[in-house]
Order: sequence, then C-alpha cells, then structure tokens
Amino acid sequence: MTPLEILAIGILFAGLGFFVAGTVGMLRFPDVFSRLHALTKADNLGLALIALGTALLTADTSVTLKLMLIWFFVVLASATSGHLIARHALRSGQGS
Amino acid sequence: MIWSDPSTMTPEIMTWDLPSLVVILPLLAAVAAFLLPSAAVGIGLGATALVGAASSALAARLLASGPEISHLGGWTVPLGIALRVDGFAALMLVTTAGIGMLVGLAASRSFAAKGATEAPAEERQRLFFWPLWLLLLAGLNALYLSSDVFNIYISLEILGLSAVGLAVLSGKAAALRAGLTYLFAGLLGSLLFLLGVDYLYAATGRVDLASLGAIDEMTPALSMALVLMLAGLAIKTALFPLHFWLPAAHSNATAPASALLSALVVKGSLYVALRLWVDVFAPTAGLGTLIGLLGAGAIVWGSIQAMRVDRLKLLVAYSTVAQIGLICLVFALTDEIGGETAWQGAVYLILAHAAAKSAMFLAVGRIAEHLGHDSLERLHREPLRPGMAQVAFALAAVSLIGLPPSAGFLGKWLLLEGAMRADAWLWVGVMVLGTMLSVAYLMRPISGFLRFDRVEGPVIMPSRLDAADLWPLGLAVVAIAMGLLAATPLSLLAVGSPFVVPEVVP
Amino acid sequence: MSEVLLLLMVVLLLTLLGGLVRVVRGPSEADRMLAAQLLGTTTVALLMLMSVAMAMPRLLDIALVFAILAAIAVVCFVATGEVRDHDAT
Amino acid sequence: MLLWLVFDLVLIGAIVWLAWAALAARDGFEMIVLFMVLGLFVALAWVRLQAPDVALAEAAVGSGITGALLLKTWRHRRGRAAGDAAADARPSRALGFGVMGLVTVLTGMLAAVLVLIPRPAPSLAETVFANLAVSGVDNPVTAVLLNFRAYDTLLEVVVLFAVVVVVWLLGDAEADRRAPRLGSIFFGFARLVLPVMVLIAGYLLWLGGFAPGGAFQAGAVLGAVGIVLLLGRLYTPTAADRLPARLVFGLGTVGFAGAGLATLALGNAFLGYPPEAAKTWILVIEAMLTVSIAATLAGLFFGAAPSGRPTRESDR
Repeated sequence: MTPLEILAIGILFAGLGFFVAGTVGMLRFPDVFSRLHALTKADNLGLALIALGTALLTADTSVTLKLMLIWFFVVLASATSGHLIARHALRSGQGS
Repeated sequence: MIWSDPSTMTPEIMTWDLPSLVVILPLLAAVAAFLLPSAAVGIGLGATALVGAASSALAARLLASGPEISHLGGWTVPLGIALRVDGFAALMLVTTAGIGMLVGLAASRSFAAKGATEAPAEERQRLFFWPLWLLLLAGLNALYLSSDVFNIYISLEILGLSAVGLAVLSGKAAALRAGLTYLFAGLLGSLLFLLGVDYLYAATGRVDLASLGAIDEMTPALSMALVLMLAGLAIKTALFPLHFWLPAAHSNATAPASALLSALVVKGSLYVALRLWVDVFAPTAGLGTLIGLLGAGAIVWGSIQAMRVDRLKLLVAYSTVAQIGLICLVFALTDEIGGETAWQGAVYLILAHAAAKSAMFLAVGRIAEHLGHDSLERLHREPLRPGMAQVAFALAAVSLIGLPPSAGFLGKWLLLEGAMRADAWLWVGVMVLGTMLSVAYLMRPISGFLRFDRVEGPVIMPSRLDAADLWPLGLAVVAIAMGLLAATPLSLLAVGSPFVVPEVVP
Repeated sequence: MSEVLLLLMVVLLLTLLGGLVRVVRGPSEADRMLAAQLLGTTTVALLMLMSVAMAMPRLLDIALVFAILAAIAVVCFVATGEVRDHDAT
Repeated sequence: MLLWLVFDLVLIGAIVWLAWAALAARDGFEMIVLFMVLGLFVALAWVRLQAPDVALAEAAVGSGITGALLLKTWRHRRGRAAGDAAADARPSRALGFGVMGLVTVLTGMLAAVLVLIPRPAPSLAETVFANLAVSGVDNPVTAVLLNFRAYDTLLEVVVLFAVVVVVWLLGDAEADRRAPRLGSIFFGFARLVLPVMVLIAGYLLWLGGFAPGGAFQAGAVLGAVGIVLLLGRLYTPTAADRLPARLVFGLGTVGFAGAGLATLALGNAFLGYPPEAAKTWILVIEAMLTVSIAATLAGLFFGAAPSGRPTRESDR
C-alpha cells in the first residue's frame, strides 16, 4: 500500500466514524432537535471525509469534481431539509 | 363493416404499412382529442372511421395476398419487434373499428354538449370519452397485431388503463369503487402475465411468438410460464372464478363505456390467450380441460346470478361472465379432431358477442334513460315502453342465445360441431345447458317488456323515432346479419390459420 | 486494500440498518423523515465507496442523482403538512 | 470475497425485512418512509447486480419522486377523510392471507424456474451487441429502448399519457388545505439547486448515448424540478395552463409516433431511422420524451387539471 492509500484509508475511517456517531446519536438522543444535531455531523463531515478518501483513491480530476459536486448538493439538501423538518417539528408540536 | 374489393384499391394502398398505421392513427387522434376538447367528437369519429377504412383495406389485402409481417425499425426478430397480421387479427381489427364506430355514434349523441345547463360531471364525460376510446382502440389494435409477448404486455397496460378510465367516466361513487377494484384486478393480471414473460425469456432467451412457437418441447419452465400468462389473462378476461371485478365495473359505467368494456376489452385478453394457446404453445390437454371446466363453471354461475339480480344492467354484465365461459370451452377442444372447427366457432362467438353485447348495453342505457331506473321488478308495471330500444335488446338476445340465423347461432354451431367431431359429449352437454340457461335469464327482461297487464293507466309509446335508438338497433342487426354473411369473415379467418399444416415440399 | 474498503462498506451498511430503527420507532413524523434523510446520505457514501471497490466510476452518476433529489421528499413532507391555528401569527 | 458475501447477505436481508416492515406497518406515514428507504436499498442491490441503468432509474424515480407522490396522496386522503373511519380501514385478514398464499406460490415457482432454466441462460445479449455498431448509440440499453425495440418504448410513453388522461378525468383541482410557506432558506436552496437539476437532466440525457442514462432518468430529474416549483408555490398552474400542459403531455407520444410516420415517408420501415443519422434521430426523440415525461410526472403530482379558481392562500 502506498502512503497515499494509507492516508486515504485513514480519512475514510474517520468519515465512517462520523456516520457511526451520527447513527448512534440518531438512536440515543431524546428528541427531534438533538437528533437533528447528530444527523448534520454525519451529513457534512462524514460525507466530506468519505468523498475526500474516494477522491484520493481514484486520483482522477473529473471524479474528484463530481465527488465535490455530490457532497455540495448533499450538504445543501441536508441543511435545507434539516431546517424545514425542525421548523415543522416546532410548529406542529412534534418536538418532544 | 365494408369489405372492399382488392382490385379496386389504388396501388399506393397496396404498399402502405397499414399495420403500423392502424396503431399510430388512433394514438395521434387520442392526443388531438385531448388537446382540442371542442373538436373531440369530430376527431374521434373521423379517426375511428379512418381506422375502420384502413383495417378493411388491410383485410382485403390479406384476402388477396395472404398474411403480412411488418418488421418495425427494419430489425428482424428476435432482435426487433414485428407486427403480424393474419386472418384472425384482421377480423378483430375490422370488428373493433366497426363496433367502435357505432358505439361512438351513440356516444356522440348521449354525451352531446348541453350548453349552460351542463353539469360538471356531464362535461367531463363529454370531454374524456374520446381520448379514452381512441387510446383503447390503439391498445386493442396493438394487441391484435403484436407478435411479441413483451409487446403484448405493454399493449395490455394501455388497454387496461384506458378501460379503467372508461369505467369511472360517470364519476359516481359506485363506479369509482368498482373502478378501483377493476384497476387492481387488471394490474394483478398484468403482473402475472409479465412474470410469465420473464420466465419465458429466462428459459428460452426469446420473446417473439415465432421463435417461441418453433419450440416443440414443453419444458416445465415453459409450462409454468404458460400457466402464469394464462392466469393473468384469465383475470383480465373475467373467467370464472376470477370474474369478481366485472359485474360492478360493467354495470356502473355509462352505457357507451359499458358497451365498449364488455364488447371489446375482455375480448382483447381472450384474443391473446387464444393466440398463445393455438399459435405458440403445444396445447396441453390437462390445462385445456381445466380451462374448459372453469368455462362451464362460468356458464352456470354467471347464468344463475343473471337470474337472481334485480338490475337490468347487472343482468347483462353477468351474462358476459356466462358467455366468456362458453367461448373458453374452446380451450378444451383445440387438441381434438374438430379443433379447427371449434376454434372458428370460438372466434365467431367473440365477434357475435361483441356486436350483441354492445347493442344490449346501449339498449339498456336507452331504456334506463326513458324510465329513470333499470329495475327488472318494475319493468312490467311501467306505463312507458321505449319500443325501439326493447326491440334492439330482443334482437341482441336472439344472437346471444344462438337462435338461427344469427352470428351467435353460427358460432355456437361451429363450436358444437367441433365438440361432436371430437366425441366430447361433456362439452356438448355444457353448451346445451348454457343455451337453456341463457334463454331463462334473457326471458326475464323480455317478458317484462311484453307484459302489459300490470300497467296502471294507459301504455305510452315514445311517439317519435329517436335517432339515438338507431345505433343499438344497428349493432343488433349486425349481430344477426353476421350469421347470414359469414362467407367473407370465415374465408378471412382461414388466411394464415394456425391449423393449416404447411405443405411439405419434397 | 479492497478488503479494507469492503470492511468500511459493511460497517456503513450496518449503520444503515441502525438508522432503520429510528424510521420504525419514530415516534414523530419528523423523526422518521430525519432518519430517512440520514439513510439517503449514507447511501450516497456507500455508492462512492462501491464505485472504487467495484471499479465502476459510473456509480457516481447514481450518487449525484440521489444527492440532487435528496430534499424532494422532505420539501413535500413540509409543504403538504398541516399548519395549526396557533402558528398563524 | 467473504466480505462481499457478507455485504450482499446483509443487503438482501435488509430488503426482505424492509418489504415486510412496510407491509406490516400500522401507520400510513411509517409505511411511506419505509418504502422510500426500501428504494435506497433496492438501488444498491441493482448496483450489486451490475445493472447501473436500473439503479439510476431507481435513484431518479424510486425514492424521491415516488416518496413525494405517496406523501402527497396520503395527506390528501387524510385531509378529505377526516373522521371517516373507512379511509383508515385496513384490508381484511382473508385478503391478506390470500395475497400471502399467492406470493408464496409465485416465489416457489420463481425458485423452481431458477433451478429449471438452462445454464448459461439463453438471452439476446449477443444479438444486441452484434448490432450495436449500426444502432447509432454505444449504450446497449439505449439501443434496445430507442432503436431495436423502439415500438415498445413508444407504447410505454402512451401508457404514461393514458395515466395522465385518467388522472385529469378523476382529479379535483381544489386546494384542500392551508399549506405553510416554506420560507427564505428554502427559496435560497431552490434558487441554487433548480438550475443545476435542469443541467443534470440534460447531462443524463446526453449520457444515455454511451452510458447508463437516458430519457426516463432525465425526465424524472426534470420532473422533480416541476415538483419543487409546485411545492414551493414558485409556479401555480391556472386554467390558462391547461392547453400548454396538454401539449407537453402529448409531446412524447406525438413526437415518437411522428418520427415513425416520418420514417415511413422516407420509405423506411416504421421507426427505421436512416442509419447514418440514427444518433440524431434518437437524441431528438429522447429530448422530446424527456420534456414530456417530466411534465407528466409533475402533472401527476399536481393531480388534476388546473382549475380556474384561485387556490386558497396560505397563512404565512
């Protein structure tokens, strides 16, 4: 394994850690809002690290660009949906 | 139904790709009728007439020069899809366009624009009947010409969806409920058929009927595929005991929609089943007997229900269940000596039933329009007697029962002859029983029409002949006349008949 | 190398299953939607890893479609949702 | 390899469990979310089956748009049937057992067929690849859908058209509840993402010529644009939009069938494109299909012919 690959694997594992943590938080946290908090970590950082690791492994410019694009849209979508769900939960009294 | 003489046709017609056109024309017309609701009646009738003319020209061409194949996209099978026209297909094309034309003329009257007094529901019926009918026509024609099981599946979907649309056209709660059941039953049928197609492809790597028909050995996988496809088609054809959706769907639709559903839609899937059975798969005697027994069950059950119900429309709908059973007896007979005769009889019964049942539903629609109800119990107490519609009903009943010289008689006679030549006396008995039962249930409304002793007050006959009565009457006359003018249809049916063994060239 | 990737994928798949628990348990509609959102993101991550492990770069197009459509269901969930009277302020 | 086996087994187990859970769920909303999640797993399964085309279609239609359609329908039903016990009635136990029996029989037959079919399974793949060079495109799936079996695809487009006709027949355009406005964050999102979605739809369409992609996937993404526009009240259909909407619904059918008539006029077989220009023909047809499919999906989501009546304003 080249040093680059080792680095990539390390980054991927860090990303995985965020996903595991996000899922655990999703299961363990007591209400919608704190669960939302757990979720956004996985979305933003977890996926960013996975995308970075994948980009390092493939080492291809077009793939890297596509990975960035995917990450960007997932973050955008999750920020928007997080906001919308939180607002909905607040208004409809589903918060607790 | 116009049988033009091939020698009088212009040379261009002789080379036109008529099989593609009879599918494409109604499609384009359906979109046009949806786009321009104000011109929908003209578009609908014009396109139906045009399709009828093209179908007749195609039939004439077939009589002159034999079966045709169009390779779509220029690709030969098994890579591409071919449209194949033989006599059976051409006969169905012409019948469908002809019956569609007469029902369409009746519909143009019953869904006529009423100006400011028109209720929203009436407006919907008027606007949506035409695109749905044209889609139905396209789906049916695609089905008749298809020679590819996957393509048949898609055609069945078009047929099923437009049929559901027609069934719920009235927008009444009962029609919507029945329509939902109809939709689910149809989808279940389609899915079973599709699963059979999957099995076929997995087992043979082919989906075109020519390649599938060339396979001589019925492997277990092929048998399973056949069973699945036939089960799917049985649901769509409403073969007992899978007819559960039919009575409600057919009796709650508006009259022209009921006429189309009963005359044409159930026949579409029956046509496919018969084609697969005769053309493609080596008939398996056990399965054929089973279908025949289900047919016998349908005759008994449908007739008994028709004798019990109180609504005239429901009686006519249950009679469809019984008649489908009668036609399905052919599945038990194709393997026998008189197989070809029985097959001709079944095809003729399909045509006869299409004409007679559409006439009957339109007539019942007219009667219900006059009386404001279609209760059998109250028929003979009504002072109002819509005479022409009742005559149409009675003439259609003549063909359904199978009295000479009607088309129903000819079909039943051929089927009976096939059974007798095969010494299949069980099926002969079933047919005789079915005939007696059909007399019994059809006499209920007809005796109601003819009894005057319970009427309180003077009997009123509608004084003026209404043009709307002409169309059911015309269809009923067709149902009789096709028995007298059977030579051309029968010789057309012989074109490319699957029973003709090709001569071996030494 | 590929073993390590596969191990990552299996663990990621297991977190997907973990997220399912929240979909089933709820209790509120918002909880279920939130869990579905997380599962969607995890699927995108899985597709990224699979594109390397199966050597199919075209899988990223699938991930891209998932990413771009990720918010549709949530937007529908909120936009067709009920508004209580006391919120109309 | 063992790990692949573990991965596949977990995936299969999850799909079976999800299917069961979606059926067994007592709550309609839970059912819908489970179904959406099932779409994710099924897409992964298609990838594992080396069918990226189907996976892409599942991604485009399966989870997002289907989820939105189901959610809207469910809410609509609930809004209508408030207090109506029949609306929430579950199918009878007998029906459940009947369906279960049927599914068991079918699964048994499927297993039997898997055992019975010859190996290697016969297929048309070789014939398709042998003719790919003259089809005008490099993606075998597109070659089958738009050239070898274009007639099937034409009829499939007609099925979509028939669906929209029936929905317009039945649909009720009346807005049935006050819906919340989505707020400025949503509008920022929409402003950024919608144009990109249109671009990606174009990308998928172009991709179909040589890789997984094509009119159906592109149409689904473009249809999602329409759904977001409708949901965010960025576009509210009025009675004046009926004719243009009908035009676009019919565009796929008319364009495809019209192409068939044009090939007939050229003296070719129906839908037999001139070989040297086949790629152009396919691309033009696919472009029309994309627009038509997108409009149809958005139209189905809207659920009715737009009425002349103004929709009730939302509260905030």
